Amino acid sequence: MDKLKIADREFTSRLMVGTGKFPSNAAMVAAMEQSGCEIVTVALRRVDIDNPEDSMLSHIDRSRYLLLPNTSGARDAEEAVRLARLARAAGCDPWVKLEVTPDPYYLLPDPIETLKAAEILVRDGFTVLPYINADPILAKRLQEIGTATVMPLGSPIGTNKGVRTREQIAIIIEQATVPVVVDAGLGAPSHAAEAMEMGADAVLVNTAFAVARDPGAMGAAFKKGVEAGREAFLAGLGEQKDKAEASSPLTGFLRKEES
Amino acid sequence: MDKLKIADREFTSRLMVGTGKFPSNAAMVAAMEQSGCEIVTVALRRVDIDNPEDSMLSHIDRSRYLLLPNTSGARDAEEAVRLARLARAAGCDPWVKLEVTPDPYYLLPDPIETLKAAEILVRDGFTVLPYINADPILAKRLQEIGTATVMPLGSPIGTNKGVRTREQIAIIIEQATVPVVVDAGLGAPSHAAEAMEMGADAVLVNTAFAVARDPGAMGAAFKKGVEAGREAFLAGLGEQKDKAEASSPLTGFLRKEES
Amino acid sequence: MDKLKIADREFTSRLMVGTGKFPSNAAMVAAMEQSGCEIVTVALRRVDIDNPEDSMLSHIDRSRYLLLPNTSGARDAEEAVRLARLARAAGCDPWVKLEVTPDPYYLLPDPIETLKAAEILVRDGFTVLPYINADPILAKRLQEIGTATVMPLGSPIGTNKGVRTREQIAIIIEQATVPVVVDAGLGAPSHAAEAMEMGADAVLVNTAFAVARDPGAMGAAFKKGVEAGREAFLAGLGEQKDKAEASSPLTGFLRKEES
Amino acid sequence: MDKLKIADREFTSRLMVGTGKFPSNAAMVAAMEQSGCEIVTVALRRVDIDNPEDSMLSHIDRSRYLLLPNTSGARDAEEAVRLARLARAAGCDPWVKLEVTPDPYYLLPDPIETLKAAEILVRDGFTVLPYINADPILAKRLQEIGTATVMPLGSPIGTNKGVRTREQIAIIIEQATVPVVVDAGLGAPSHAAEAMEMGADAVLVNTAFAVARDPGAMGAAFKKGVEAGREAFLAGLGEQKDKAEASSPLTGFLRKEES
Amino acid sequence: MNITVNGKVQQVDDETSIGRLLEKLNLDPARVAVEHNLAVVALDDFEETTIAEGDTLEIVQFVGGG
Amino acid sequence: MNITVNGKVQQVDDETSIGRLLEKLNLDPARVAVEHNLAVVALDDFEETTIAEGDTLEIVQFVGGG
Amino acid sequence: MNITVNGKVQQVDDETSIGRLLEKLNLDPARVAVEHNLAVVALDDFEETTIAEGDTLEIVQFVGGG
Amino acid sequence: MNITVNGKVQQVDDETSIGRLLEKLNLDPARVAVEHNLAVVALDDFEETTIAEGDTLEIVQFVGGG
Repeated sequence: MDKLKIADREFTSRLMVGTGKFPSNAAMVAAMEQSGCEIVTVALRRVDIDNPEDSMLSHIDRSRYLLLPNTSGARDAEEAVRLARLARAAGCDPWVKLEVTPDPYYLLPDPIETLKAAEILVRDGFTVLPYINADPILAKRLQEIGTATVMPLGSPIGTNKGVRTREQIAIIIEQATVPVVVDAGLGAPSHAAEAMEMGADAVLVNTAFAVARDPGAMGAAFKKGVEAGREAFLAGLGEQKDKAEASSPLTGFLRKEES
Repeated sequence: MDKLKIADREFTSRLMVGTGKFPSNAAMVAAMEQSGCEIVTVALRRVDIDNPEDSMLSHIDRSRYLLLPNTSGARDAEEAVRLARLARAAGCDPWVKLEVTPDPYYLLPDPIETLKAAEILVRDGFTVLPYINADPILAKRLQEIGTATVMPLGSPIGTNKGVRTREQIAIIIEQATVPVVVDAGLGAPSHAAEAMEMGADAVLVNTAFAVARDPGAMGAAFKKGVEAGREAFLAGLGEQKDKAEASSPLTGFLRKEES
Repeated sequence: MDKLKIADREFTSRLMVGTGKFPSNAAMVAAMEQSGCEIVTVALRRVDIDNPEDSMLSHIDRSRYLLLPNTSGARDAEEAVRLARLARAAGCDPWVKLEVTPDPYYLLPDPIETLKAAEILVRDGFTVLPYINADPILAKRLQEIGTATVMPLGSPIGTNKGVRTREQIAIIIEQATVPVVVDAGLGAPSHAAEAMEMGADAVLVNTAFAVARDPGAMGAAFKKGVEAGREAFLAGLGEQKDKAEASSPLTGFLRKEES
Repeated sequence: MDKLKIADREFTSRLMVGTGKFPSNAAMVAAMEQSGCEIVTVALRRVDIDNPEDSMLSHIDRSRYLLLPNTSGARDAEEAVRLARLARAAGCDPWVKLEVTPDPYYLLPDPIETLKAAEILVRDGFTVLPYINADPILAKRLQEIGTATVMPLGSPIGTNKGVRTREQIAIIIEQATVPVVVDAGLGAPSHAAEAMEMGADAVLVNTAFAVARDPGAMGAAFKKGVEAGREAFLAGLGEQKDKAEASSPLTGFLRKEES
Repeated sequence: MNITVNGKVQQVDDETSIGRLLEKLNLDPARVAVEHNLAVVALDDFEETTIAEGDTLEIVQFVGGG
Repeated sequence: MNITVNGKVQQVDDETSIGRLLEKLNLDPARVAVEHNLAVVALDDFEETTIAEGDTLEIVQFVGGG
Repeated sequence: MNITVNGKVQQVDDETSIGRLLEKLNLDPARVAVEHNLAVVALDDFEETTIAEGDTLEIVQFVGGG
Repeated sequence: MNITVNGKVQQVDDETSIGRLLEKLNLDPARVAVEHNLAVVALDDFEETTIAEGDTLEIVQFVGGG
């Protein structure tokens, strides 16, 4: 059966769900459930000592979902490493979605700091899933130092623009020895399907669910989109042609056959 | 429940399947079955008197699929009308996918002859589904004279290029009073999903199945792609943004909160 | 020398300028002059009897520019024909940019009425330049009945979206026996250059000039864009490749030559 | 007057020309001359001791063109630095187009090694123009350590695919404090114009000239394309609209005025 | 008598011509085109074209257009 | 007598009908449609539709099509 | 004594531990992670980890993130 | 003695300099750049830079490149 294998774990779902920006915990849970996901990302933030809120973890069934802490907020390798270790100390498996985004406007990842942090965390025994720009050389270097996946972005976080980095993602997939997870910018099931048809191993989606009128239904829609793309990839898509090809026989009707 | 209504009939599936160019009848049937389609298109051709082949109809369960004869091969309105009437005489319901394609290279439809034939066939009691270029004004005129749908092309037949007529299709959908079925050029589930996300009511696919390594599996993949796009349309997709939006809270980690 | 020939007249410039929506007559004249155009389009409207404005014609040097009246505002063939004849009576050469746009929202042309009006005007001795949707079959029929050009749209008027109808325009150019003038939607010199690189014979631009911060300078920019595209078309553009190709020799530096 | 300023030098032309892969030195010189360029890139290679060819430098008028040596062939920072120093020793100004491309298939740049080499070369007094993937964070770090420009790629070298990295290039331009030179993949004047319209400061082109049927004429075409894009950027382009906007007044002809 | 000009009813003297009408309306004949009961009238015929009770006239001019 | 079937001239006995012709051609009437001198013939009328010298017949069947 | 918790100076009793501090702050130890002078502290060590004058603590918890 | 030039071992006379080597190889000093045991040698130093047994030289020149 067609499984996604990351490090030593197998997954049936190829859709990972981010838990940020949902209007409510109920909406978040609905998206998670209907998406069929097995991996959900979470972030770490300072407790507000003066008025602590209750933890969103209480809403996530950890027997069902693998919690994948991210290092969002980290602006350099050192902060990212501290966040990853805190998450582990808080009882998570030693898995981390590595994000180093110095720029608060477009939240694009820093290739240098990401590689540096990845080297430390891999040595430290973490299963590292690094979020990167669609940079084939960086992806190669990361897999060479032992990251469990590479997670190139389709387009900047939250833009819903889909796979605007098609050329580069195609090269990353061609050269990959670890699963390629397209992250960020996938705003519609067609975007997720497109990534999977290109041969991506999985996708991560958050904003598209959080801003949907019906997050649960959107989760179900993406589940089908991801499966559609994966199945089409396996079933062998045809190539694009420049000339039209009749889908009905061209032998003339009511006139002599044509050569 | 979300049904597709064409003329007086309701359908659960929004994916129509063309039966041309399959490597074998078995492959054709596999694609039909796994796609979950309820409407399949067929063409009419002269019998080769000297060595007649057995009819492909014997492979299609007509209790399960509505046979939609097309008028492919017709180069003007008169030929199209004759073909439609022959199909009806051959025992089909009076439904017809109207195609008038004078040019054998790109098989693009003739707007003038298509409108002319549609007028005759509507008067003649046919349920007419006209295949057209992505021309919003033509689509409007066709629905005004009583066609049951409009079927604008995504890209030229058999090219697998997807929805290259996005701008025009969006206008057609906005102005439509009958179902809009995107036909031709949809080469991957992501293309079908994209059309449905735009608000199309259904799609018709043939070449993508016929040229797939595994036509049956490709049928299943498109089924999910079409449903994904439809469900996302109903669930309310977010808009594309130019600036990135964090999917994790932007309050700094290990530093003062940011405004 | 590379000339554009329409009907029996030769032109050096391949850029036609529309005169609508300019903030001032001075801005309009600046755009005309700096664009190097030889053909400018104008429209006809009812005189406001109660407070007639002076005619914009007084600002156009007719020894320098060929006035090409359009039939904008016409919603069917009959209105278009009346407008063309009025323009001729008003002292214009018998040339007309034929526009039939029943829909006031997207101003898209009606293929049926456009063909009908073209037949009448051609018989009536007009040099007819019909504005059409990017429909290769309609383009073919128009040139067959004797129009002097075809003018397919790049994208809906005033959207500045560029050549969104690439697939269809390419087919129109391939099949054309008369000059193909891409009209509408060209919002930047790169759009005009793209159309010319595809082999279009000319382009018509209006909105991009009228809304520019500096219409005159934008006229000059489009002049260069159109010439750049035309010259590149004649100089023989290379094809797109999927694999990269070194522009420096790949023989290794400081290491053995590579095969 | 609108000048391009790199480090302490001013240039009138915003088009740089690569000298690789030309069918002949005559073709190379024709492209250089007709493009109006002031900067040409060259590479360094081992002399073939057994049969040395005469140097291509003899064909380049160094009083007219600034020779910009690249470090092509370098697979890491150390090789790039050695090449830059050899070029300087060979009598070039201390300017270098920094390229570090470990992968010989797609020739994509290595962000880590490029930054490392840039730091060394800047300290060493070089004016450094680094060729990079379209990575806004890397571009920022390079300009912070003192490179004279950033040179993000439009699409992989030699593919002629144009600006396929639009989203990222736009962010790089927005954040840039040094000139942004779009390099690689620009296969047509419309591609160069598009980059300039986005606000790029210059472009570098090689393959498009070398593979053109007429390299000299293609040089002239790109000259106009680059100027067209730059002038349009300065003249203030209009925005893309989703609804059409009449370029002729919408007051009805031969019917009551419309609201 | 009453005629319709550009969609509006106008009072004009009997025995008038298109030429005289344009004059009365301060319109330069060289700058407009006229349709008289759906038939285009050539510039040279403005003078001798007389207008009758109930006639319909369209008077148009050039404006900017794309 | 001579008739034209699908564009080719055929020798057939006089006094024949569409039904008999199909039989002779080994074509299942339920699987084809027939145009007789440009007029479509209903399945039920195959038997009584007689063919005359010089008639033109089109016999078509369904094939795969998109 | 004074310590810094999440960037703010706090007054706490001498002789306190991370465990007792969390208690005082009404924070469920199972729901947070703690960094003590830049070193991560394991949940099991909360009790015996004593805090000294001038120590810096970071107390974080999970929130939604993509 | 033996030295390595551009990756190939070469027999040269003892007591030679880069300048003399280039001469022997018919290479115009103004058209090449030379790396001597990984150190770049300036054009002016070609003459006095003597080559010893086992030295490694890289001699490069400009070619077309993008």
